[in-house]
Amino acid sequence: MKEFFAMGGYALYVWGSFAMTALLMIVEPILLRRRKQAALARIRRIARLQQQR
Amino acid sequence: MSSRLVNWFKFSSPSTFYPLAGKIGFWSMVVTVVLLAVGLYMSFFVAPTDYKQGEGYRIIYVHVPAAWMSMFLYVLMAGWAALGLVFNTRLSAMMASALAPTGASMAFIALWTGAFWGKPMWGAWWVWDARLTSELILLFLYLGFIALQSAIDDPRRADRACAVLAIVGVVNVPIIYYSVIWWNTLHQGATIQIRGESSMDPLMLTTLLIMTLAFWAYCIAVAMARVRSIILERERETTWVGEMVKEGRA
Amino acid sequence: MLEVRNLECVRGDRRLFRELNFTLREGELLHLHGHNGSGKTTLLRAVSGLLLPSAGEILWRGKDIRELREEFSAELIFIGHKRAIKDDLSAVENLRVACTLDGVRISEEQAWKALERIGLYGFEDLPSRVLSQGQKRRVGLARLLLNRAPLWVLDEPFNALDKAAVGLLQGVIREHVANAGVVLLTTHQEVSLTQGAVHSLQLGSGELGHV
Amino acid sequence: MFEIFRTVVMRDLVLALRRRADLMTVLFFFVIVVSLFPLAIGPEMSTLRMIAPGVVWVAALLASMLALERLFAADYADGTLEQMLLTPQPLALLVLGKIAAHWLVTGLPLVLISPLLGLQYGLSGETLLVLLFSLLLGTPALSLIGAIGAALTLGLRGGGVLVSLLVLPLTIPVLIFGSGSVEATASGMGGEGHLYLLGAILVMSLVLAPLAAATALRISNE
Repeated sequence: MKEFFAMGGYALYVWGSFAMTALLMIVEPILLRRRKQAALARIRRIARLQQQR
Repeated sequence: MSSRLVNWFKFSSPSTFYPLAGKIGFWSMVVTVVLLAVGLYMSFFVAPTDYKQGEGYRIIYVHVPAAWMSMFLYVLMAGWAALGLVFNTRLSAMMASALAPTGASMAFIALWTGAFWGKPMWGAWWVWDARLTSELILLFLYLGFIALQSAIDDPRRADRACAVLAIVGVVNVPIIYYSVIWWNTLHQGATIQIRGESSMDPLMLTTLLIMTLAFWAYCIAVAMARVRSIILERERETTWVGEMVKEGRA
Repeated sequence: MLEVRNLECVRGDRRLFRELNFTLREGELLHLHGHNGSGKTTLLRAVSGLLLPSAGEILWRGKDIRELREEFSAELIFIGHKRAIKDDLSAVENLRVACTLDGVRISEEQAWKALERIGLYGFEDLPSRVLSQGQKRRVGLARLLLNRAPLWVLDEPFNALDKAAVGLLQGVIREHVANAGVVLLTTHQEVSLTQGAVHSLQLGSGELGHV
Repeated sequence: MFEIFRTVVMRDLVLALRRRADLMTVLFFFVIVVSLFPLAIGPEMSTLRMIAPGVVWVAALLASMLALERLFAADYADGTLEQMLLTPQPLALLVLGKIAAHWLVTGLPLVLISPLLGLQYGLSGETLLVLLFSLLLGTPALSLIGAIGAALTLGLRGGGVLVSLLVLPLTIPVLIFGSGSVEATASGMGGEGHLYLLGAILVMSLVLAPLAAATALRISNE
């Protein structure tokens, strides 16, 4: 198992590349989810405002 | 672009497209997860070791798909932008601005993995190789698009201004690419061949294709999610959005 | 003959007006009313082709102005809020450049005569930056005397003008409408005509609905 | 048609010449930037001669980016640009006229002074000539491509920096072939190939850039 992670001596480079890709592919959806929640919150606030008027 | 598709998008309004984007987004995310799992497994366990570059070559399974996607997304973005400009449809313009950040992240991944690949192979983190340099310039074009998009407050003007920029950009991409290659061959003699795709082992090639399809599905999923957020932001005052949120269908 | 069919304009994400219809024939003037922010200027800019409406059509002599493009511009004069003159050029130079671009060939003394008629005698060849706001406005309006375009779209034309200039401009507008001109304007002043009909349109009376 | 073009060019030239001081700023910027490098890198003629084409070209690029601000901003502010949009003339022709005047005022001076700066870097004879000629072909292309960026960012806050961010990536081929031609001549390989390609880019920009800039102007003036 250990030599698998060694990647024939290129561990830093292979895992560095895959890690950055993984990082971006996780962070982007999370940011999108947060952006959607913010949009929904704003819409609900508008709805509440319109009810009061 | 078959005329049916063009008409379809021309007439479909954000409200009819919103739920559809949700479905496409969901299923493409499922496809992404499946393909990524298979692709990663193949990248590490199935694809043979490269006789010259040893295990280090496996970086291509992320580098090449990201580079292809960054180029493809830019052309797609310019296509949507042109469509939005010609037909004056808001939805196409929203699609264009939904693709930009993902394209930029793909370009960044391509550059990052390119650098991580260059270090062991050529001994330097950054090599002025023609392809990497063009990728860097493509990232600049993406950043220019995003900067212009955020600099203009009025959404309509932002969409149409960015459309012009994207079209001018896509006309320039091939010119930039070939001028960089000309510049590169002039100063360095023959460029160092990163890899010859065609002469690759069929197993490597299939792994690469699976990873590319996984990246492709990922980009669709993310783009759909972002276009839904953009629709929510742009149409927040409309009645259909209000009802949808009230009924929890958003 | 200007025709507007169910026009809709959106500014930012506020819809200013919807389903707007009116027709203006030769020898008619449309006086646009509405409080600030009701979309008066937006309507004028849409009619003159500066702004793309989000829905509806604008027809000039039966054809959509977006198809006519340059032909429509040749028959239109738009006077907006800004003075549209260069401070470093003299009144005569400004007028000559404007007329040449409008495709109207005028001689030097025709320009001087127009400037004199609009009340700028003696100021014709001074750099415009030394002129007062009212005088700068008159340089912009001098084009109306020289250009034969039938359609005039004027956005608050009487702003910064003194009583004499207002009277003069009223006369010029009356004269234009009298010989089969079409005028669309917004102003807080009263507009009276000797010949032809004055229509008025109240904007912003409808619901100030959002998109 | 040509009379309209001439009117726009003459108008802008007269306007520019009445504010002579403004012209000098772009020229001085170019000269100062080029003169900075020897101070930073050291006076050895051999290194200076090697970096000369790149330095002069990058300085010319930055100077023309700097100058783009004045292309439409003044007319946009006082409403004359709006009137240009409403003239019965094709807008692309008027834009071409404005770009031509802008180049004559800001681009041409750079071209004329570049041999002088070349001497400062120890360039000689034919290389100086190619430097001048490459700038003669390159700076109009920079103005043309830059005009699109200027039109897109009209009236935006922070427009100056934004223009450069949008336009610089698009001007990279001009930079590559421009400085490349001088370098090739200096190293004896002959820069004709570069100059032909630079000319091709110029012709393409001459045809396409005014159209794109005109579209961008209509969008910015809504």
